[in-house]
Amino acid sequence: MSGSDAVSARAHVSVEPLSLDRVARAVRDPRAGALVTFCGVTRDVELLEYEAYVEMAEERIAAIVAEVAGAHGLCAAAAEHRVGEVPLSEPSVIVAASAPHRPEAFAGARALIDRVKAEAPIWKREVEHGERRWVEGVRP
Amino acid sequence: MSGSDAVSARAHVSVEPLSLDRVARAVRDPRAGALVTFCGVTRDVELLEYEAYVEMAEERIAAIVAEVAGAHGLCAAAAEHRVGEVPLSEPSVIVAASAPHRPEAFAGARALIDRVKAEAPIWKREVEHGERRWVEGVRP
Amino acid sequence: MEVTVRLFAMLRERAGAGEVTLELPEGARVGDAIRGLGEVARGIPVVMAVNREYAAEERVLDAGDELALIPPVSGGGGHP
Amino acid sequence: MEVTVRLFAMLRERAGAGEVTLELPEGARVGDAIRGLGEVARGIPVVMAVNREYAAEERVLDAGDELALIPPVSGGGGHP
Repeated sequence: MSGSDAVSARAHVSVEPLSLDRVARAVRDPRAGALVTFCGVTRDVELLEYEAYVEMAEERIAAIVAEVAGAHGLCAAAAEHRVGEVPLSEPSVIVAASAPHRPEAFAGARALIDRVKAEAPIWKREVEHGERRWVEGVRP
Repeated sequence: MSGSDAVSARAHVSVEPLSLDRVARAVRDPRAGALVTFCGVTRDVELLEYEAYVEMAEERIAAIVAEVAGAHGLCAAAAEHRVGEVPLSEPSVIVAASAPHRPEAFAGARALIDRVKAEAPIWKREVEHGERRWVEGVRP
Repeated sequence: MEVTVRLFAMLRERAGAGEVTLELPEGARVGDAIRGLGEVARGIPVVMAVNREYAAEERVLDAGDELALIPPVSGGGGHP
Repeated sequence: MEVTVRLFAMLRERAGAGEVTLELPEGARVGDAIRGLGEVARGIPVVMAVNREYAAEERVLDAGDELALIPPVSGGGGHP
């Protein structure tokens, strides 16, 4: 049905609140029968405070999105990360993968979030009762 | 943080268009750091037309949601299925699973959609150029 | 006893009705009802639901049961 | 040559600044820059980014490079 084999890939890092519907719309594709999203959400603490090397994070996430889309045969992929304060139960990261069928969409979304967490130059600290503590990370 | 160990479970079958944000809100939980959704979307044809044994489908999906939530240690789970006409690129089914961490959320969402597809008494036909054709299914 | 069986999808189309009525002996089982619907279900691997749950062929039927004949299911979006 | 290295998170806090300037000989490599920042990075397994890409310690630096010292990353939401 589609006139093109192009893969739509979108990556974004900003202080704006994230919208699941918006990220899902970014991976709409007439060839896609399956769409998987992952949200990473602040849990158990009042808020998480994110800092990023924004220019590099956007470039790295864009590269991850393009590589994962190609490797998993996705129709489209997208990832957005919020920075600044993210209160309890709000998402700090959303990824989305659309594909013809379930297995690729699930595997693609999992690869997207695993690689964004492992590679994007982003850091968080937990804030509770006014105390700030950097969360232990992984060497990229 | 949560005052209860209860698992929120929601199942719904209706002709209303589905909303990803609404299903995601249904699985919000202060213990959840990970939220995975799956949308099954009409692809490659003008529209799919769904018929359901609605009363049984809602009961079966509710049972699946509760069983999967327990088996995978989810904080909350939900599933909604649309019936009637579902045009190209619109979702006919959405499931959502929230959990403390990524692996359970991914495994839970995958189990939800696999079981809903295999067990819910719902049928679809493809409609293209005015022709209707029942889609081959699986014996529940 | 008389039981009513709901039909869906291609079974409903084939029967030209959303339900059919069957006359069965007391103590009849799910398998008896399915055989009684032989023409409607011909060539389709059906399962019977009793009171909104999938039931084994050995299950004994009751006059008040809610019965439905379930052809292969295909919910869930996308292509097969 | 003089290079400027951007700092983030606990490194930024420890240095009390978002960037530091280093004097390095011509032909210096990423590893030389990391060693030159020894106090700031002490005890933290850092990686250097050169022009917004993670770089090996052997990479030769250029005066115009955009440099950043990257401590372990923890993006992605939830708890560790």
